Amino acid sequence: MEMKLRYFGQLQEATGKKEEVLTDSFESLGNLRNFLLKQYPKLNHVHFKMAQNNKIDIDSSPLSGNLIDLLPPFSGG
Amino acid sequence: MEMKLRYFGQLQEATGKKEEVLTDSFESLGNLRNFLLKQYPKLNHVHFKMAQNNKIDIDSSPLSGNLIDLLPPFSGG
Amino acid sequence: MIRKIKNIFIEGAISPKTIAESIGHHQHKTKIGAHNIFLGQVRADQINGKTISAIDYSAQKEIANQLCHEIREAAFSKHDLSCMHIYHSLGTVKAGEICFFVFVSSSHRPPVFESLSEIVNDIKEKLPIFGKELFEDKSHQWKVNQ
Amino acid sequence: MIRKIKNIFIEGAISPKTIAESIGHHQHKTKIGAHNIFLGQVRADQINGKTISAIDYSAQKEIANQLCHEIREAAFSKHDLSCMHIYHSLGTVKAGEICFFVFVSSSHRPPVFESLSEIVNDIKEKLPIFGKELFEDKSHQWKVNQ
Repeated sequence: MEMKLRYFGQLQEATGKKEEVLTDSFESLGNLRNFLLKQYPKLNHVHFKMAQNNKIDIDSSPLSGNLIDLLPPFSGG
Repeated sequence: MEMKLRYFGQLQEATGKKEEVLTDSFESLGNLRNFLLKQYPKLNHVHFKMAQNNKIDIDSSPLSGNLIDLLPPFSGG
Repeated sequence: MIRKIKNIFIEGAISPKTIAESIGHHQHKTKIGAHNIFLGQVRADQINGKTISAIDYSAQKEIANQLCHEIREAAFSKHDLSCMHIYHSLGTVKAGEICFFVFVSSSHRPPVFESLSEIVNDIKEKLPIFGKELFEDKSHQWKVNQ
Repeated sequence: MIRKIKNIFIEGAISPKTIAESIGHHQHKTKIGAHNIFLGQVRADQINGKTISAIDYSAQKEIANQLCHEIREAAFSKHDLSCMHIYHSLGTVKAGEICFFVFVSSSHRPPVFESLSEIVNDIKEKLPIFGKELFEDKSHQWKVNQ
């Protein structure tokens, strides 16, 4: 399965990327998180939430989306 | 002593006057109030505060001002 | 800091343009992070089949401005505010138009939220301002604040 | 009533003129008696001797608009509001300019005072919006909400 990952805010600096397409498969969002933390060690310094298919989701959820967003702390307003 | 009385809002309708000058003297604001309630019976239908020399004052205060304002219920905003 | 007693009264309705200008004047005050604005608008209430078309406001201006000054000073003492602007209409304000404008600013949110309702409520309760509600048929009644 | 999901995002700063137009649009809504407006303004904070000159905002817009819709619907259910307008900037907003605009209206005061701070706080807390604080020397840091 292909999925597009998008990095928001300071996560673009931590990964050096705005987005990328992965073909690996992961059971859960948490598994994907662990993979990315190894791939991009700088991600360990920022808390981030994950969303799949435009919904913020918890790490224990099965990874079923093909659009995954990594969201650093919110600072609107 | 001369004093100017000013009637605000609906008190202008109750008295038929915007202002008038009295030369009688009264010991307290309360005494003046009682005089006016007799003079203008319609004033009995409206609660009003009194001010002397641009300060809202209580009925037991000695009447010392030469500008007396009669203020019906406030309804700003 | 001793502040002068300001005149809060404006003849007629307070226009959206006046409000915009007031907001715009704060662009050079770059320590401000939060503004909170209250606007009172004249309602076309229906009473016994008649509709209010306007309110004609009058006031004992000297007392109102003095008491408003005291409310303003108390709010500045109690809350960490950068600035405060208060205006109230005199004369005729039509239904749908704005008659009351209170504007507070601070570096952060909490002071503006905490102070604004207090100031608005105090002004409505304490200032000798009188609203004559005019019906479309030229009859009237005197406004009562709840 | 089912309301559509609205796009809250505006490119660049929110001008006082935009705010005035939004206020003016309520003149025909003559059941409204009270408006309450929150404005967020970019502060020129000083950090280690450097001054913030602007904030560059980005967002996950789909999620932000969906969550804002939920905040809006919850506020309409909980409070007796006539209308609600919410806008947030994207892109660069200079210090002193307005980046966030929340506007609630009701017949009477209590619902606007009770709802506005809840809505503002919810939006700041829940919406995936990201502020990049730009210093005058072109360096930057990422905004942190308290």
